[in-house]
Amino acid sequence: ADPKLGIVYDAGGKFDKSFNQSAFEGATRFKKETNINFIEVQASSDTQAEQVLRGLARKNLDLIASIGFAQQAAVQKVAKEFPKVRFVLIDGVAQGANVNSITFKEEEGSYLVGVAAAMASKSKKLGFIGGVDIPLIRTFACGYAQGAKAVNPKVEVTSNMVGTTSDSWNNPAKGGELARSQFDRGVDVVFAVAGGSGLGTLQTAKEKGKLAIGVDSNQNHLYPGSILTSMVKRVDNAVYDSFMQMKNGTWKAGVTAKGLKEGGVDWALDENNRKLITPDIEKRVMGARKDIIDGKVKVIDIRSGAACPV
Amino acid sequence: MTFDDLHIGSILVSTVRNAPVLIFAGMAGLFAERSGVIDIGLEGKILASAFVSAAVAFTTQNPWYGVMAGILVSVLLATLQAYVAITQKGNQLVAGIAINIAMSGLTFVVAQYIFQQGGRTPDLGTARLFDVVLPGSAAVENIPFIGWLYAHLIGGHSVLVYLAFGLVPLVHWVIYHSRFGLRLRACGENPHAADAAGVSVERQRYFAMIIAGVLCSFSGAYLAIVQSGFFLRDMSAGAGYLALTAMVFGNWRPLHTFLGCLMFGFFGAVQIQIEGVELPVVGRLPGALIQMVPYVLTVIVLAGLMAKSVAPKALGTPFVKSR
Amino acid sequence: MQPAVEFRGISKHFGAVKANTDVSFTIAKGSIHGLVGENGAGKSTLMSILYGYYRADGGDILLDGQARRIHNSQEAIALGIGMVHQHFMLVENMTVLDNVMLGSEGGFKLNKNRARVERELRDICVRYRLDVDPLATIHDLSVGAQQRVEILKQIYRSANILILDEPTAVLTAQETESLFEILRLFKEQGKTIILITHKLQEILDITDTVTVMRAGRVIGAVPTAGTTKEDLANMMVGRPIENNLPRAPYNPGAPVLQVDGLQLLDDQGVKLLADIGFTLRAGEIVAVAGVSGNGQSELMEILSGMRLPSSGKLAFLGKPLPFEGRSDADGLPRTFRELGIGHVPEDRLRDGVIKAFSVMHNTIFGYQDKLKNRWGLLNFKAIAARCAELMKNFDVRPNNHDLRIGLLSGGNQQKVVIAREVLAQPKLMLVGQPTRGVDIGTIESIHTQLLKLRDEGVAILLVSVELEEVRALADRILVMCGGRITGELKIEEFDTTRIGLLMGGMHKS
Amino acid sequence: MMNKDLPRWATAFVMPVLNLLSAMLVTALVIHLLGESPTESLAILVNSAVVNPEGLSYTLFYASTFIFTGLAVSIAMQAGLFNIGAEGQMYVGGLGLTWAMLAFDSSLPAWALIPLGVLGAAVFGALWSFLPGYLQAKRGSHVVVTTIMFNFIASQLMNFLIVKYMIPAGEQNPASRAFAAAAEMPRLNQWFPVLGETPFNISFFLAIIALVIYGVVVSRSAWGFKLRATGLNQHAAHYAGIRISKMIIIVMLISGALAGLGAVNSIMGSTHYLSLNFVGGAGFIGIAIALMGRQHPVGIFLSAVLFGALTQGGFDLSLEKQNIPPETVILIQGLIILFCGAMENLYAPAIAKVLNLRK
Ligand SMILES: Nc1ncnc2c1ncn2[C@@H]1O[C@H](COP(=O)(O)OP(=O)(O)OP(=O)(O)O)[C@@H](O)[C@H]1O
Ligand SMILES: Nc1ncnc2c1ncn2[C@@H]1O[C@H](COP(=O)(O)OP(=O)(O)OP(=O)(O)O)[C@@H](O)[C@H]1O
Ligand SMILES: [Mg+2]
Ligand SMILES: [Mg+2]
Repeated sequence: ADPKLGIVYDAGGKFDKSFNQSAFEGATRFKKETNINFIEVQASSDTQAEQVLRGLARKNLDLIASIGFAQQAAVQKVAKEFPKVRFVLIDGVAQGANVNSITFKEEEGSYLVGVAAAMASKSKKLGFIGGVDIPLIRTFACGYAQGAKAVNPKVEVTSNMVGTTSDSWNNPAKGGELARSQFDRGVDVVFAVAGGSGLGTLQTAKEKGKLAIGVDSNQNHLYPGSILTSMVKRVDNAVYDSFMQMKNGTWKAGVTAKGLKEGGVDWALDENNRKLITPDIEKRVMGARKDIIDGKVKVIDIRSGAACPV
Repeated sequence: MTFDDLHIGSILVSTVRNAPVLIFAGMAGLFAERSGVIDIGLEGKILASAFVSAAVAFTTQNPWYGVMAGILVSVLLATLQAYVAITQKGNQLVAGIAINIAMSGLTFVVAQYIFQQGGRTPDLGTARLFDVVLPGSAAVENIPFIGWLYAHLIGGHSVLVYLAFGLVPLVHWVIYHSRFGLRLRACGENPHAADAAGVSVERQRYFAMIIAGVLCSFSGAYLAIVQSGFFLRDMSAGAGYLALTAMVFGNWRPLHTFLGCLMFGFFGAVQIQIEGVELPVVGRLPGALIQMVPYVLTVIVLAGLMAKSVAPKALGTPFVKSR
Repeated sequence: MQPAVEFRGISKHFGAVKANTDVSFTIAKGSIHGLVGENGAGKSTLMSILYGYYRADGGDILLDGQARRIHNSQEAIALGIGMVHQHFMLVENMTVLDNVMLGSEGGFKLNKNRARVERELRDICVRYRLDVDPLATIHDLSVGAQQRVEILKQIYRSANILILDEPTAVLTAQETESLFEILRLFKEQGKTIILITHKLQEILDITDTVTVMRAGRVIGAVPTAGTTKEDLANMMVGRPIENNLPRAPYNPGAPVLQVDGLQLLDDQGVKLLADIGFTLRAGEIVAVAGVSGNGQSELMEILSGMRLPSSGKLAFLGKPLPFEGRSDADGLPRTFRELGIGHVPEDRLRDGVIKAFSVMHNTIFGYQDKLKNRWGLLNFKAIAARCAELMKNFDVRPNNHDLRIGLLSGGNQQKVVIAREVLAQPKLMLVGQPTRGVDIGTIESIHTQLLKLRDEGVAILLVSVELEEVRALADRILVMCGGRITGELKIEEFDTTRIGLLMGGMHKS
Repeated sequence: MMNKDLPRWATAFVMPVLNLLSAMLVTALVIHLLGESPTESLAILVNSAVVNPEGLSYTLFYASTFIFTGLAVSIAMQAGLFNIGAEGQMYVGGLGLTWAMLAFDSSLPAWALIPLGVLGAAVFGALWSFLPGYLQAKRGSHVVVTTIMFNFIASQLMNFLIVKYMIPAGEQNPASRAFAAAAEMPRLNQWFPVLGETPFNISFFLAIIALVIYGVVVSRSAWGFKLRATGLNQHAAHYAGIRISKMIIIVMLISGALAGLGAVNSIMGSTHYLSLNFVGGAGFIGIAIALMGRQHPVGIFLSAVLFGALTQGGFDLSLEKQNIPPETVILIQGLIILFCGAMENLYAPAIAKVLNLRK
C-alpha cells in the first residue's frame, strides 16, 4: 500500500520563500511523480508543533516530515510516544530510533557564493543581509565571509540583520533599504538570507544595477542579469528523498549532515546567470567546490561552537 | 570598518526614503485624532491599501490605478471606523485594533486566493512608480556635494516622496489656517462648542476620517509600489504604530509629527550603518542591540523633553449631545 | 406688537423624566425676559429646544409669528438666535478670535478673514465697552472674560434673540453690572433677551417680564414691575424662603489656622500670592471676597494641600502644616484631611466628585481608607447605611444612592460633597463657591448647614464671589486682589461700596 | 447610553449573541468564497475547540495565557493607562522565569521551583513595565509610546540574550535548554486523563485566582477605589489625596507582573524552554480581550476563552480544510473584535423597537 505521509511546516508557513517553501516543493514533486498524497499542516508555535505531530501520529501516518529547528523538541517528544511512526526533522537534530535528522552544511554553500561574490565584486566590498540574528543565519554569513576572504583577504563584508521579530522575514522594504545603504557604502554584491525580506534586497540590487545572491531555492530567474547566483539548500530533495525512501522501503533513521558532497547545498548556475559568471569565476568556484568535497578545504561551522574565523 | 566610515550622505538619503511611509500615516492619524477620533487602525489601513494597490497595479500594469484602488479601500476602512466611532459611538480603540487584526488575516487570505503565491502578489515589474530625475542632474552629478545634494538628496526619489514632504506644509496650513482645520480642531477639543457654533461634529469627523483614509493609502502604496515592488503579508511591519508614536511624540502637531517621522527614519538609517561598525567607547555592538538604537533614543528624547501630553481633549469620546 | 418668540405646548422627555410639559408662553420683541425655577425645572432644556439642540416631542415654536422647526444650532443661528450656554462653549486652547470665527468663518482661508474679523471685534469691544483681547487664548482668560467672549460671539453674529443661561453664576457684581449694561444696550437696539438666573435680585433689576417654571411646567408669567423676590421664590419653591438664617452669637475660640507671609510664585516667577497673613479661629466663618482669579483658588489649594506654597509660615492648631521637604503635593491632601481639614472644592465637577461613580461611592471619596476592613476591602453595607443617613440629613434628591452622581443636579452634587466633608468632623473647613449655579431653595439648605457647622465650633474659610452669600454667612471678611489681602472687615462693617473698592485693589486706606 | 433602557437580559445576553452571530455570518461568507462549506467549518471549529475534551483543554490552555495578558491590560486601563506593552512584558517575564529555572532546576524540588518560576516571571515582567510607568508618572512621557518602544526593545534584548547566552552549544534552535522535569507545571491530565495529552496545566487555576483577586481588588477594595478614581478623574484623585504618580507606577508594575505571568503557562506549562518570540502576539490579544471584556473579570474570562477556542479550533479548521489557510483565523478574530467589541450597540435600537412593539 502507499505510505501515509505528512509534512509539518513551522511558523514561517509553506510560503516563507525559505526552507518551508522548499520542503513544500519537494513534497509536491514527489506527489506529482508518484500520485501519493500527503497531509500538510502549519504549526505556529512550539506548543502547536507538539499538538500537530501528535495529532498526525495518531492518524497512524508512516512518515512525518517536520520542517525547521523549532520543531526539534516536539519531534523528540512525540517520536518517543509513537515508536511506530517515523519522523524526518529538517534543520535540527532529535534523538530516537524512528527519527532521521537532516541538517545542512549551509556554510559550505555560502562559502561558494562568497567566492563568486568576491570575484565578481569590483569594489571588494560585499554585503550580507540576514533576517534575524540567529545561529542559522550566522552560519550563512560566516561561510560567505570565509569564501570571500579565501579569494582576497582584503575583501570587506558588511552585514546587517532585518530585525528581531517574526516580521523581520516579511519586511521587503527594510530588506531593500538595508541593501541601498550597503550599496551607498560601496558594496556591489549582496547576499540576502532573509526570507521574504530578501526579495526586497534582490529587487533593489536590480534597480541599482548591483549584484545580489539568492538563497534556499534557485532565485536566479527572478531578476536575470542582477542575480549573481543562488546558494541553494536542497530541503526539497531531502523531503523528496525521504518520501521516496519511505515508498521504496529504504528509509533509515539517523543523523545526516548534508553538504556539498551529499548534494545538500550548492551554488546555482543556469541560463539566467550564465552571463554573469565569467569562466574565471566558474573555475574558481568549481575549484573551491572540489576542494571542499575532497576535504582539502574545511569550512568552519560556527554552530559547532567555533568562532567565525574571519 | 571604523566609525569614520559612516556615510552621512547615505544616512540622509535613507532618511528621506524611509520617512514617507510614516509621514503619510502620521498625517492621516493627525486628521483623525485632531477631529477627536483615535486612529490606532493606521496599520490595518496601510496593509490593506498596500495589498490592493499592488494587486491592482499588477493586474492593470498601471501603478496609478493601483494607487487609486488603494485610496478606495483605505477610505472604505476609514469609513467603517468612522461609522463605528461616530454613528455607533463604539469604542474607537477596539475598532482600530479589530481592523488591524482583520486586515492582517484578510490580505493574506485574499492574496493567496487570487495569486497563489503565499500571500504575495507577483512582482510588479514595470508597473511601479519610478524615481524622478531632476532636470540637469547628470550635469551637476560630478560637482562635489552640490551634485549629491541635487541629484540624490533632493532629486532621485519617487513622486510619492515629494508628495509626502509637500504634504506637511499643506497639512499645517489646512489645520491652522483653513476653515476646515479650525472646525476640525474645535471638534477634537470641545465638540460641544463646535456644535453650539453650528458646526456638524459628525460630518466633520466623518470627513476627517476620510482624509485619514486617503493619506494612509499613500503609505501602503509607497510600501508596495515604490519601496518593494510587490505585496507581502504583514509587510507594514508596525509602520502604523510607529507613525502613531511619531504623532503622539509630535504632540498632535503637523510639523512636530513630521520631525518625529524624520527622527524614526534617521535613527533607522543610523542603525543600519552602525551595525558591525567599531564604535567609540562601546566598540562593536551586536546587531540585536544596534537595532534598539531608534527605540531607546525615542524613549530618552521623550523622557528628556518632559513631553506634557496635549492630546485633543475630546479624543476618544463619542460626541453625545447632552452634557 | 408681535411677540419675538412664542412657545406653544412644548413637551420634552428624557426617558422617564419629563423635562418640559406643555410649556406655553410668549416673549415680547425688544424685551428682557427672565426665566426662573429650581434646579432641574426644565429651563435649560426649553432653551436648548429653541436653539435647535434638542428636538421637542411636541408643540410649536413661533418666531415673529411664524411656526419654525429648528433642527440644529446651525438653523437657529441662521434665524438670528444666539445662546450663551450655562457651561461655556469655548475651545480652551484657541484664541478668542478663532472661537468667534468658528462656525462663521466667512470662507475657506482663515488668514484673510482673520484680519477683518479682528478689526471688527476690536470695534465691537470699543462700542460695547467689552474688555477682551481678540488674540488672547481662552485658557488664559478669567471666567468673567470668557463670559465676555461668549457675548462677543453673539454680537459678532448679530443675534436678534439672545438666550443667556445662568450667565451671572460665575460673575462678580461688577462683571454682572457691565453685562447688564450690554443687555440694556441690546434692548435699545431692539434685540430680544431671555435670561435664566437663580438670583432673583437680577430678575428684578433688569427684566421686563418673568416666567417661573417648576417641574417642567410654567407656573406663572408676570410683569417684573408687579412682583417681589418673595413672590417669585414662593412660586418657584412652593414655600417662602428665609433670608436671615438663625445663627449663634459670634464667639470665636482658639486659633485653628495661622497664616503668615504666605507667598506663591508660578513657573515664570510671577507672584500669584504675596504676603498673605491671617488667623482663623474655631467657631467663626471668615469669608474671602474678591473678583475670581485674584488668588483665592490658589490660597484654597495650598490650604488643602493640593499645592505647595513658595514660602511662608502656615500653622494648623499650632503645628506647622507639613509642606517641608516636599517636591510636589502628590498625596498631600490626604495628610491634610487626616489632620482635620475638610475641603469643599470650588470646581465640584473637576475636583470634588467622580462623575461616573454612584452617589454612594462619592460619599466615601477621599475617605475610602477609613472605611476599609483589615483586608483592605470596603464594607459596602456599612457604607450604604452611612450614605443613606447622610443623604437624609442633607436632603439629597433623588434619594437613590446607586445613581451616578453625574446625573444629579449641581445643587444636589454640592450637597453630597458638603455632607461628605462635614461627616469627617473637620476642625477646619475650606469652602469654595458653595452655591454656584444652585437654586435658592438649595442655597438656603447649604447655608443652614454651614452655619450649623460654625456653631459647632468648626473654623470655616469661605471663598465666594457672591457678596450676598458673604453677608449671609461671614463673621469676618478678607478681601483679596492681585494675590494680596487688600482689606479686612467685620461683618458689622459690611459695606458693598467699600468692599468693591478693596476688590478693585484700593489698598487698606 | 442607548441601551440604558433595555432590560439586562437583552444587553448581557441577546446583544452579544447577535453580535457574535454577525461576525460568524461574515466569516461564513468569506469561507464560502474560499470554496468551503461554512456549516462544516463551523462544526469542525466547535467540535475541535469545545466538544472534544482534548480540544477543550487546548482551548483552556491558550485561554490561561490570554487571561493573564488580558488582566495586565485591564488593570492598567482601570487607571486610565493604555499599556500596549504586555507583549514585551510577557517576553521579559519569560526571561526571569527561565533564569530562575536554569539556575535552580537541578538543585531544588518542584514545590520550590514552581513558585520560584512564577515569581521570576512576575518580577521580570514588572521590571520591564517599571520604566514606562515611571516615565509616565514623573516625566509625563506617554505610556502608549513608551510601551510600544519597550516592546521593540524587549524583542531585541531577548534576541541578543538568547542567541548570545542561552543556546546550548551545538544547537540550532534559538532557545534555552529544556528545564528539568521538576520545573514543569503539573498538567491536569495526570488527574483527568480524559483531557488527553495536552499542556493544559495548573496555570489555569492560577489565572482564575488572578481573575478573582483582580475582581475583588478593583471593585471592592479601597485601593481599587482609588485606582478607578485615578483613571476616571485625575484632578479629583489629587484632591482626594491619592498619590497619582505612585499609583501609576504601582499599577504599571502590577500590569507588567501579570503580563509576565502569562509566560508561566506558555513556558513552564508547555515548552519548558525559552525560545525566540515565544509570546507570539499573546500580549496584543490581551488588549483585545481587555477591551472586549470591558475590564470586567467575567468579561475577561469569556473573551479569553473565546480567543483560546479560536486559536485551537481555527488551527484544526485549517488542518482539515485545505482551502482555508491558518491566517483565516486572524481574520475571524478581527471580525469578532469588531462586532462584539466595537459595534456592541449595533442591534440596540432594533431590540428596543421590538420590545416596544410588544408593549
Ligand atoms: N440630556 C438629558 N438626559 C436626560 N435627562 C435630562 C437631560 N437633560 C435634562 N434632563 C432632565 O430634564 C430635567 C430638566 O433639566 P434642565 O437642565 O432643563 O433643568 P434646569 O431648569 O436648566 O436646571 P438648572 O437650574 O439646574 O440649570 C432635569 O430634571 C433632568 O432630569
Ligand atoms: N445626561 C443626563 N442624563 C440625565 N439627566 C441629566 C443629564 N444631564 C443633565 N441631567 C439633569 O439635568 C439637570 C440639570 O443639569 P445641569 O447640568 O444643568 O445641572 P445644574 O444644576 O445646572 O448644575 P450646574 O449648573 O452646577 O452645572 C440635572 O437635574 C441633571 O440631573
Ligand atoms: Mg440649566
Ligand atoms: Mg444650573
